[in-house]
Amino acid sequence: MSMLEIRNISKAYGGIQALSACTINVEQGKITGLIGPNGSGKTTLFNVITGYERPDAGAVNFNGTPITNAAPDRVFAHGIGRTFQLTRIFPRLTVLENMHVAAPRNGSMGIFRRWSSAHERSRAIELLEFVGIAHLQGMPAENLSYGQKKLLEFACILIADPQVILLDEPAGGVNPTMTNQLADRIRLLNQRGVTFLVVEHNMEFVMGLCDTVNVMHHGAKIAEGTPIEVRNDPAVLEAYLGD
Amino acid sequence: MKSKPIWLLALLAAAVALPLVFPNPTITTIAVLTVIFAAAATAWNIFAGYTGYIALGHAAFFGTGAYSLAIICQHWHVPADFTPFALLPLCGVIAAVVSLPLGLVALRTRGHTFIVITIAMFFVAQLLAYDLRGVTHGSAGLSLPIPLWSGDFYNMPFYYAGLLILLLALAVSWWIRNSKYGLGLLAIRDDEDRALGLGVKTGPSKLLAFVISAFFVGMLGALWAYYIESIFPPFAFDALFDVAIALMTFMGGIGTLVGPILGALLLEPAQQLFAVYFGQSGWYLVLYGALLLVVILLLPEGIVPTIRKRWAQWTAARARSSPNSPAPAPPLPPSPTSQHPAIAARGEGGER
Amino acid sequence: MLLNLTNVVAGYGGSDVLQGVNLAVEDGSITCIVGPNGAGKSTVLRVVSGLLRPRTGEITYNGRSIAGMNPRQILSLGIVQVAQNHSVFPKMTVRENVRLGAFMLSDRALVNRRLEEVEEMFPVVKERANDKAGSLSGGQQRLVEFARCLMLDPQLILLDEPSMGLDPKTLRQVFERVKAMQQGGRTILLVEQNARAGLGISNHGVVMESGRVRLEGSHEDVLSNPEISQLYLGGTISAAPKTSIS
Amino acid sequence: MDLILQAAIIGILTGGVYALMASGLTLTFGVMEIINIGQGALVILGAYLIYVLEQKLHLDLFVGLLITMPLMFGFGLLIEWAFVRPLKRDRIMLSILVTFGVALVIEGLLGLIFTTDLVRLQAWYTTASFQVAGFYLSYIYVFGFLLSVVLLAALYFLIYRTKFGASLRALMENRTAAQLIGIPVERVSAITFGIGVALTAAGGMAFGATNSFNPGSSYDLISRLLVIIVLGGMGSLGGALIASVLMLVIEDVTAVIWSPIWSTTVFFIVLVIVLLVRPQGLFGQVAGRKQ
Amino acid sequence: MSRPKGSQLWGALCALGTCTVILATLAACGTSGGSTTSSGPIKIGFTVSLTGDFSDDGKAVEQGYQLWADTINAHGGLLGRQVSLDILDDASNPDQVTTDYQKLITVDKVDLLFGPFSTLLTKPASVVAHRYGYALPEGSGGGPSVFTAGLNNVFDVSLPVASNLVSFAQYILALPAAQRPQTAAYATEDDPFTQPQVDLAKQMLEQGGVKTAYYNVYPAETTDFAPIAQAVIHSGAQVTIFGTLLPDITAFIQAFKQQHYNPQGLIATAGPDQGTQFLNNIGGAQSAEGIFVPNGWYAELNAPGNADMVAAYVAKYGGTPDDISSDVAEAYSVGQVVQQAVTQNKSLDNAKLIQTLHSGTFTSVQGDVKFDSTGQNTAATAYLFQWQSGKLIPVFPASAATAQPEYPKPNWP
Repeated sequence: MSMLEIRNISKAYGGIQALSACTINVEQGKITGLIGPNGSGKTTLFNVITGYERPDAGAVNFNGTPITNAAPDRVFAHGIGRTFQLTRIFPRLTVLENMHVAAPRNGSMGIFRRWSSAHERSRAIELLEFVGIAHLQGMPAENLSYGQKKLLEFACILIADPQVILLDEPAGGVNPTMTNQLADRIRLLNQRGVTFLVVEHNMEFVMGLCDTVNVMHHGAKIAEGTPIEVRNDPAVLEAYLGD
Repeated sequence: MKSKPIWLLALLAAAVALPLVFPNPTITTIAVLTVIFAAAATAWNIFAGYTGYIALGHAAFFGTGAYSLAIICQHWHVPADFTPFALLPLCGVIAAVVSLPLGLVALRTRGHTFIVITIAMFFVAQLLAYDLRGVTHGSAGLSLPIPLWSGDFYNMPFYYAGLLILLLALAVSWWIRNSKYGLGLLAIRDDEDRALGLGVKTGPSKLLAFVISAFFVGMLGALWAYYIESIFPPFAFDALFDVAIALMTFMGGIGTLVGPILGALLLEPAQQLFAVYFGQSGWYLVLYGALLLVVILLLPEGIVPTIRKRWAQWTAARARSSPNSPAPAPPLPPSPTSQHPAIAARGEGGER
Repeated sequence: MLLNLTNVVAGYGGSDVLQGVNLAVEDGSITCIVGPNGAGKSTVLRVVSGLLRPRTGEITYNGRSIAGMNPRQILSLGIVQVAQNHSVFPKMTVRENVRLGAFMLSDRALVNRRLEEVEEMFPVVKERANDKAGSLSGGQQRLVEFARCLMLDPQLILLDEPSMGLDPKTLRQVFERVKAMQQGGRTILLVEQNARAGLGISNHGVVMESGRVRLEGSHEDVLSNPEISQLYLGGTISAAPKTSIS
Repeated sequence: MDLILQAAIIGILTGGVYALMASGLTLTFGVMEIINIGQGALVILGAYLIYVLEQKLHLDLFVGLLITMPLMFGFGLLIEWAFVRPLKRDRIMLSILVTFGVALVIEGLLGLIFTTDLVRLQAWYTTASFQVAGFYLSYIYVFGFLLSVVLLAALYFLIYRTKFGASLRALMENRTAAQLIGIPVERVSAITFGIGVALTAAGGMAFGATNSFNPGSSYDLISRLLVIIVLGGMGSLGGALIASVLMLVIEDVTAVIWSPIWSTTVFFIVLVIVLLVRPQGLFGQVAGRKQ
Repeated sequence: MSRPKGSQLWGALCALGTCTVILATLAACGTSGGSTTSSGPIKIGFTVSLTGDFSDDGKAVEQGYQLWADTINAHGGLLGRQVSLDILDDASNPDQVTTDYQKLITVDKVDLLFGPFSTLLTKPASVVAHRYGYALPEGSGGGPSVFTAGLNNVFDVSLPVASNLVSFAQYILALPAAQRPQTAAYATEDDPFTQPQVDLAKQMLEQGGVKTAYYNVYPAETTDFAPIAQAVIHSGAQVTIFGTLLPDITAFIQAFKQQHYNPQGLIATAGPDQGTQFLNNIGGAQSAEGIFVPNGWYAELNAPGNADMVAAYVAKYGGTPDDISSDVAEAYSVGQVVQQAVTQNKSLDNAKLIQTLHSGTFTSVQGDVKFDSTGQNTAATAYLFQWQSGKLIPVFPASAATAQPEYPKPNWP
């Protein structure tokens, strides 16, 4: 059974059909790629999965539980983490504080808890080291460079130990070396059992990383398969890769 | 830094001792009004400063607290002694209860809409104070019991009650700032949707902060009502109260712990004294307005952040000039002591 | 040399992002700046276009110093910058957007003539003339931005990450237009994260790191430099099949 | 029924005057993202300027506008240069505070010069009226409304049909991009602010001819103007017009069919309902931050 | 925002302490000023609203007090000492009133206090004065709520507010049946000064058989009076009774003129008594013809000192006797009453003053003054005035009338 099932999701804005009966499965323990031309509905799909948008029709199931229309905080609590195309961090909080925002909140609303217990703190620093920006922990996050912000955003999600991570253009606007670092980290996490769904235009990145690739066009899935299969699919070449 | 607790106690003692050292009732009158505003600004900052939602309707809770005490005193025939002080928390609770539905409605919106909805709610509250004559006596206002304390002693209980509320608000503010809950509020201020996506329960969090600030402001309204002894709708529900606490908070440094208090300590006495000394000549408003303009233009970030920044620059400069200072931080990433957060990140606006 | 930067130091607030940049752009070339994030690539463009005033150093354009001029003065000399992502005016029509490119010109006839030329080069401008620019796809918007910048008939065009967020097919179309603009006699200085693609269409490559130029040369030189390739171009992208981009 | 119709007509006419005062506010917000709390005080200043011209030079009120509008335009440029341009961060809140300071100074100075006596602008048309369809319409309301229509039409033409307007709209949509194509951002901002203040001069004339005023009269005005631009959608001129008319009609009709006490309350309730359904106001742009 | 630290709390207290010191020093500078002596001028303190909501009436009150002080100083002073006035701005704000009266009493150490303008400010002032045993005589803060707090130190020398329109009601009911109006319309601002008057008049007229065609209270901050005027016109009432201040009655009159609505009688609680300012606002004397206003005072009133005051006013501020607002007389009366009580006591002692004020009978430019236990003047008469040929003339009761009332009111010009 798929870990994350997206069934027949449709979503329209005004007259524009952003998603039409889109169905995608994300298998546990795999890295699934999602590619498609600009405006094919990839980001909208992410928004639907993570509760930022309500679909007009269709369902999203996670580990067999329906999470359609669940609010973003509920989705996150279920174990689905996500990054954004244009990186979103909390600019006026320090790097370390950013990490603590996402730390799990057990039960109470945390009003009676300090935000940095020793254990949480060491966990946060460990993750910052994992992505390589631990030396910046005390700095306001707005001072980070674009790439560093991407890494922070990534680390931020990891603190909650999500089962699935949705990455929206992780390599966009990042230099190739950093892209490779990121790919390494993703692979490492994947080996530890984290499932990924990745939207990306950088084909090298997608081809090198993903186990399966879904291709979207005009809000619907037009192809699915291994990277090699997809690359040679004439429909994909026509819609996406050109030639 | 061993001496810190001593300093802390000394300053607290200074605040406590103020009316004993300067017993003149004019000074203590200004002091009473100042602590009330300092506490109100601190409470407002718990909501507006931490969540970034600018609410300009807290006068509604101030008025609710004031009217609550007046009505309670009338119905229960409360004697004119220390009993009304014991009723302050109850008035705060009433204001908090009133704030709950208002917050639920208003907090569905953001930004300017939120600002204006809170203003509109304030006006509705004021209009109700006029219109619900059965309870509020409309424009005739309500009287509170008048304690028969001597003039010299009179301000003391009010000052200490206000100071106590201020310390309480400050403690709550400090506690929230250091709690996981408070971190969630700050995350809401920076990027609410992202915070939601990271598991922060944004709705309840905002509402709780709103209610907490309303609770304190309600208590202060009740204290103020007992102090002034008579309340009328335009004064208990005063639009300038909202502007005043926002101004104090911004001037001191919004979102900081001490900024609101600092702003209140400067503005409220300044306003009172300007009216006393320049009122007769007609220059009071001009001078007060000019003072505002100068402070905002010179210290746009507020006093506390500016001082903090200057201090950091000064220590950094000292560190640099000392001979065996560590090598400057590597060029990339930008060094942690660098002071350009606002301009660099906001980009375009700042540079040319 | 059309554009020369000599020891340019610039930054925001208290820190210097550019720490002495030396750079030359040859007339009629496409020059591509690559390098890690935070190296100061975009800042170079901002300094040239006048959005940011250099602290020290010299910038000459056609032999004339332009350091410290404001964006309007620089624009009037024929240097146009196309900003990073989404800089169309979304609620205005495509034609209004393009016409605004000639804001500095007051000669109506000239503006109309230019508009025709630009429409010829970018058919989308004519086809979608009366649509709101915000309704166009990402790639089309990028083309409208190009069209808009051509209204001033610039000599030097500064492009900040033209590939950002574009799918491979659109990316290729956009880069084709960049090439075409160069063939039309213009000089192009672009900043690219997608280093291979960017260098692929360039004559000249510049590698920046930590606010300084680390290396420059023909695009083959840069691409083939093993150290550079390892450090900034991702080296051999581990076991990934090479794609046909560029 | 007659009564309601009359109240509605008066509402529409006075709404036009409010639209004039609010349009400057909404325009300034749209272009510069600042809220000019001083607009109320500027309205009163505009009214006093006309008052001076009428008293000293016996100028007709509308002719006086030819002098006060350029004057107020210049004053707007000055305020923008001195107090608004230096604000770099937290512009929305700081602009509220700065313009509040400006309003206090204006009120204080007006008090020093004119004392706090109530005055009212006088001309033959401020008391005369004409009969139409069975009831009387006063000239000043009609003239005020026409003035408002003419000025708003001129503003519309300026914004949508001229090159300056195009640059202004470009600035509203994307500041950096506007700068990059050579639009003199600061100059356009300053001129916009100046236009906003100049419109205020016209609004002040219409206000002063229909109400008695003194330097302290600005307080009730500004809250109403703010509410109007939020209801209409911040930055939308058409919205400001519709919202002004809507507000005055609702209030006036409520006042005659129920009670003046509840008229404002009813309007605020309508406002809150509208904003809950459309947080961006009637004609505002969606300002969501979701991706 | 920096990381949260314990030191922030320290910083908070540090700031608190520093500013407390600054505040204390600032205020302490002020304390050096005053002292009570038994020689030198007698200091009398009060506040006026020079800014804010009540600023339009503040000036007249100040003029009245000033004229009284000038007069008494010219006549050798009070108890043989000159009188000096200590005037503060209360910014129309109760917090400021509280601070100001504290300062007057404890810093400036004034000998006597006078009241501010408006019921809303008189109340907090009376509480402060009471705390220190000061009497608070006043002439412009007579709303009923001032006298319900149980204080013994506040005295209103003017006509009790609610009785203002009584004379008008009596006049209307005394009209011959053929002339007496059948219907009346009432509109009043929601204000403790105006509304009680209108309500009492309405009660009296209804008892006398005049039907109420329209009654409404409107909020104090109303700026758009046209619809209310429309509703009044629509009611077709024969007399109209307004609980207004100057701006509102001006707006109503404008609307009536424009709509050619001519009620037989029109009275407003305040506004038409403002002399030239009123005429300027409604567009000249012709428009004022026939408008009634109740008052406790008029320029020609045969009362002790009135002629002197009127002469002094014209000499000092110019204009004609008709320009004098009744606020001036109300303030002047306060001075007169206090003068009589103090002279009788031969002492500035406030406790004695309070006692004397409660027991004695006094005279003023407004007529006789005698206080009941709450401090309201029971001896005052309400006069009914009417604008006739550009002058405000007493027309009722007959004993004071200098002309016959014009009824019905002539049509608008």
